Amino acid sequence: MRFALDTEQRAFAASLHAMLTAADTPSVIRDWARGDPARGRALWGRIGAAGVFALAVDEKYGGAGPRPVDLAVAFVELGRHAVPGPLVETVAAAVLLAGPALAERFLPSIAAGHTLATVADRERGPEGSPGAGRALDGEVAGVRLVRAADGLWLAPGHGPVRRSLDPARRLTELSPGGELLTRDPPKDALGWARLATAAQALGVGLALLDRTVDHVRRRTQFGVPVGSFQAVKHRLADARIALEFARPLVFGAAVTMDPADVAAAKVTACEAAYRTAVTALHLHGAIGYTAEYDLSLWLGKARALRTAWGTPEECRDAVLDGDAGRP
Amino acid sequence: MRFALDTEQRAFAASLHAMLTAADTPSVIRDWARGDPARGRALWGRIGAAGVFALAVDEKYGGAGPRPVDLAVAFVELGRHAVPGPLVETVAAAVLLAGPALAERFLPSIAAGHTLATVADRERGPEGSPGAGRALDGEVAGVRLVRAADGLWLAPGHGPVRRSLDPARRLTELSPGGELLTRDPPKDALGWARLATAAQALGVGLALLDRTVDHVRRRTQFGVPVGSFQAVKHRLADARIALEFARPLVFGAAVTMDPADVAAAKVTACEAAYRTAVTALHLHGAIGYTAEYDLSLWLGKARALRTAWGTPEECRDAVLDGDAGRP
Amino acid sequence: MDLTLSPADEEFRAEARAWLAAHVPAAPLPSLETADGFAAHRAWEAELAADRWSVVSWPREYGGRDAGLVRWLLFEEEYWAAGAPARVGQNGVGLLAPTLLHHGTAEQRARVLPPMASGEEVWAQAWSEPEAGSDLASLTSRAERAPGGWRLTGHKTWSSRAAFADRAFGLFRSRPDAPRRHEGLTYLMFDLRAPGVTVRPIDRLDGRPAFAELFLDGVFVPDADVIGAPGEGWRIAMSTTGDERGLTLRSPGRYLAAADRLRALWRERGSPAWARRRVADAVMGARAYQLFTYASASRPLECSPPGPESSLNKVFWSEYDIALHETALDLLGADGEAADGDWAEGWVFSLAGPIYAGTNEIQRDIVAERLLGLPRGRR
Amino acid sequence: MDLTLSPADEEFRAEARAWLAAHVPAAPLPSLETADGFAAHRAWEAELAADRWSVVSWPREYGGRDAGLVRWLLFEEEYWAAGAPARVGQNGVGLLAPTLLHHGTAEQRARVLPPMASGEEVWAQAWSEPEAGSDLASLTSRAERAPGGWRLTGHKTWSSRAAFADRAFGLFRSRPDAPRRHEGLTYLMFDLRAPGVTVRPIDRLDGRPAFAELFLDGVFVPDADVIGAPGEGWRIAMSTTGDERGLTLRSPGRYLAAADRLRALWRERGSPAWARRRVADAVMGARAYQLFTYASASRPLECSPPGPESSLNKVFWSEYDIALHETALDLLGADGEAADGDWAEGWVFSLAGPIYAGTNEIQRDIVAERLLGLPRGRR
Repeated sequence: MRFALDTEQRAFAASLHAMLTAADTPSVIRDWARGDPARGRALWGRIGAAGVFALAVDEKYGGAGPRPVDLAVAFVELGRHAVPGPLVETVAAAVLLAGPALAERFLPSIAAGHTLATVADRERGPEGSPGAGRALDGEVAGVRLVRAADGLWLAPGHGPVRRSLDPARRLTELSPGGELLTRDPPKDALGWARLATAAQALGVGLALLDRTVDHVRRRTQFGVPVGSFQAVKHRLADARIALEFARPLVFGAAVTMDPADVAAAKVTACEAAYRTAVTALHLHGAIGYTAEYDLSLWLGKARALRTAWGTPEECRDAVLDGDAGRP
Repeated sequence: MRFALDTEQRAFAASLHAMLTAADTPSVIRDWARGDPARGRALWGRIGAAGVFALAVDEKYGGAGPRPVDLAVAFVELGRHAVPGPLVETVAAAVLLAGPALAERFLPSIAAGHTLATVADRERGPEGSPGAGRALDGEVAGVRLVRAADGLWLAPGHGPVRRSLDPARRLTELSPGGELLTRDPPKDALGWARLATAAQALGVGLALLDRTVDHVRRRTQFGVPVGSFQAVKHRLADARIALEFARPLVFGAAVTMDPADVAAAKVTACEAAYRTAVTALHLHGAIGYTAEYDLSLWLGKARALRTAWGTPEECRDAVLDGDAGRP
Repeated sequence: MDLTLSPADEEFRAEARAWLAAHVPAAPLPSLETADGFAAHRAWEAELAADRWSVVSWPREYGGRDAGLVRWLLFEEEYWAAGAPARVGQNGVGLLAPTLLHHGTAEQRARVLPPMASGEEVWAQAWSEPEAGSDLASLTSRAERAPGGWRLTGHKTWSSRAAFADRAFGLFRSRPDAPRRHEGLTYLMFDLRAPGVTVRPIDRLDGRPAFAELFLDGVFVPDADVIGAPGEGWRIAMSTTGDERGLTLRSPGRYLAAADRLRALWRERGSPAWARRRVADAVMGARAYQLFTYASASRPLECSPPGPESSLNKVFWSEYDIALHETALDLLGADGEAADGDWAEGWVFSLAGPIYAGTNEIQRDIVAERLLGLPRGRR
Repeated sequence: MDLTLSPADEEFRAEARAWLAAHVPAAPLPSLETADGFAAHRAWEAELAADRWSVVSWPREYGGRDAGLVRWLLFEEEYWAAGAPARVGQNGVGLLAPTLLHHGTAEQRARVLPPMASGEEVWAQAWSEPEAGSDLASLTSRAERAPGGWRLTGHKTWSSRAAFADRAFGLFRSRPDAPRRHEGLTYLMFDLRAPGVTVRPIDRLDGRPAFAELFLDGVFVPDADVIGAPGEGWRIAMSTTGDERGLTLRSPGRYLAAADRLRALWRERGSPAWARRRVADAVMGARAYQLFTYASASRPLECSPPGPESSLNKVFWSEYDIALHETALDLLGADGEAADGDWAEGWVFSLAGPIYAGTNEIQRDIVAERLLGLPRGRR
């Protein structure tokens, strides 16, 4: 029992943080949102080179995984910097493609960060959760998978694209048919996707909190910093508390990969991030409400992740079906 | 359209308030809770003499009603002073007994405040809502009614008594059998009971808020009044807002007597009173947590009224079934 | 206590309903925060005005129907229940017009109000500055005396509708040496296309230019466009912000209609039990707000001070609005993140509620201090 | 990141589980806030102590098992999962004992700890005074020098367990002329049956004497019962209240067991959909608290300052506890108002959580100032 990141994991987080800070992600995101993914793809390559996607790929298929804890470490940083693109979906694809025949064909390029992948999960949706059948960023992904009840398909193309409240996300219908890759793909892609989403949301929430604390320390009204008002302080304290109690759920889920743990991490981290977003927006005042101010890049993501890969209610169902933490 | 109390109604409220203030209700309640209802019965007589119960009795049976708005005015005051006893149940009994054969036998004494009545509502519970089949204060009531699916019964006695979180309330099983009064009692007793409960809860909430505002203005910590901390002020502001928006629902329900309006008033007023109770307890600190301090007499009542005559969920069901306020 | 409408009020309601049924566009107009949508909404205002439905509570001479508060409430209920478009002229109608009716000259009213009523002139507000948001008294934009009028210089921001509007109104510091910050301010109207005005649209979260920055460089305003006496701006504006927080900003009819739409969405989605409580709360909240407003409308004006009462009101509707839209997005499931739905735009709009017109923190301070009598503290 | 227990830890857990299965009373004991219940709980402590299960984390010489933090957490999980009784000695074990282990003399530890471990001596805390609740530094009860010791005079209140306990500990002002309020305080232990002590039990909301007022009139305390140096009381007490807010007060095992009971209640009641979200949140919250605590236990002590970390902790569990009990009462429907159930007593108990051991307002101030670095403001 040692429930803490080790030195190597902390160094991994720090190196990703440094790389992403240097990459000036806000301007990368704005390019991406405008439909110019060139810099985003370049950044993706560096993330791949840092070994992030390989963490979801089994060593026997040439990856460095499965290492869900390290993946969670990485996704907290990806969320903290609001990195655009189908990050979670690429992880899910790597898990879905981990079979003897498919791995060789797809995984090396995915693990290296050369190929962006996306997944439409039609097993859960659209009946279970409206809209869940769509894929993220289908028009930029090189591999477009459809997980349907009858197996895993390689979609031949994509259909209409909808904008998301997160300007960096495009919701894409995938074309039906295509190549049937396997009738029986691995079952645990949903768990990996939820874990990655939870970690990403935690990072988004932490960044929103940091930015807001910074803002209210500098912004003055009525002659004093806005951050000296008790009502403001307490709202931010509540955000911190929610994020600090989401964090162990995220890493605990990464350790156990128990579906109930993963679902609890997903709903709790996403809820904490969303609540922090609403607080951040409110405490920034009007400027937080503008698209040109960088805060907006995190706000929309907090909203979007909340329902990605399972709504809060779906996740709560998984929690109540399980028995996580019982000896 | 004039949605405001008239001069007479305001005078009625003021006179009840003056009478109840003079009655020193906290000590009456403590006697009542100890099993000594003598002063409570005397107060009941004065409330009856003031015409409160007659408001639920039709003029054709010797009452002054039906006057639900005036009844709501009265019950706000009864709640504000935490008057003990089966007040709501006596109103419900008056409505249930409003039939040609029964009225003459029961209603004069009930309307005058000479007889306390109680009702076990077995039509809804215990299946629909656990515990709903019990009667309040069955051991002091002179008329004990059971509203069952097959009609209205006069119970021959009462069974075991349970204590409530409100020290003034005793939850009584009524004995089965007895006299079948009618197979087909009036249907609207539930609406009257819910309206009276809502108004009573509003009064309880208003009293809790007043007492707490008074306390935090006087109590100092760290050299300043506790009521000058913004966190304290905002919690009390929220209590005020909740109560101020419950009030029009209560009087609106009294005007329309629409089941959806009545249910909305019940759940909103009770929720506002309960939230105010939790705030009041917290802001009083430890002293609010003691039985000897009078605040406790209102705190327990706020909790108890929340589930009396319909849980929040039952009331929300009634709201969603209705169409109140639609032209 | 009486919720019955007089036969004349019922007749008014029926007339409004019939007119709306015949005129409300079958398809929703494009968002009014776009150039096309702004034009379409302006045309709709003209259509309303042609039959005197754009400003029912105004005097007839300016295009209204002299309708009392109750009839205005009834009109709003009908308007939103009919699914009619958002009101592009709201800033002028809700904020400037009451100010002119109380503090303007007859000449100003006659000149400004009719084109406002018809949508010919759409007004933007110009209150905030980069360093003066909640703390409005700290604003620094100047009005300097010039022959026959004033010259405005400074930087206004968060000016709603200004990306496409025609004119604007706001406060300017005309006596920088006034002993207290809220003294020496003057209330003026100016043309957004006048020389010296630069309008920079600002995109809202969803990418739509819902407001703008205004850079003013010696913009000339004739004396005729000063409201009230120079230096009296603060007092005049405060009577307007009271209105802003209260009824004119958000009528109960909007929420009754929104709650109905939410309930319909919930049923469409199969009435999921997990959302039952939140949908019921939305229905009850709309009814509470409606009845609260009827109660306000039933009180003689002198019994309901606009300040603290409107603070209760503002906290209530702004939090209600967010909760309602969050419930709707949750009912949409994974579709909730799509930016192109009505509910999504409503959600974005709702998030601004606790910020503008005085943050909810300030409103709660007002409730605590002025209604509950708690000590002022340091804020 | 490793949540696997060592074989030795697993063995410890299994031993605890087996012992509890064999010893936990089949029927719940009466409430410990009654005379009968207090005696029954005291006897239970003796039974625990006989097999060294009452204070597993203490050194063996005082009756413990030298168990580390992880084993203590495992013991607590097993303890509450087994439905074992509440701990009547908690005030002493959780607050006084850590203080003695850090600041006491060997003589004090040897004299005080073994009878505390066995339940022979039950301790009450005596922190608060009528005018010193959250603002503990403002207390006025005095310790005056007397030959061979001190004489205590003053009025303490909200002393938990004091209605039936044997001894008490608290802070007293020994240098009234100290320049700052939190200087010149001394930490003392005293006998509740000593001459000069009057104990007046105070009934809690549910009518049970959960605490008492203490009137002290020249109560003699020998020097041997001063903890640390005279005048050092504040510093010593603050290290204790850090513990109070954190783990020693509320172990995750309690909430895991409570969440299980809540889920069972929910299922018993037919798994109503309206409560689904709240039950799931209780289950997730208990798991979060468990894992948060494992994370704390995995950090070297010097990396987790007890102050701000324990403030996060305290706000979390106190609000969690209320939400959990409110959900349970709501599941009970109209039965929720009955005072005689376990859930009702738990609800009453939970309501005190945000008040004692530093109100949640103070904890949030600490989180904001010390963890987020926000300005101190006026509070």
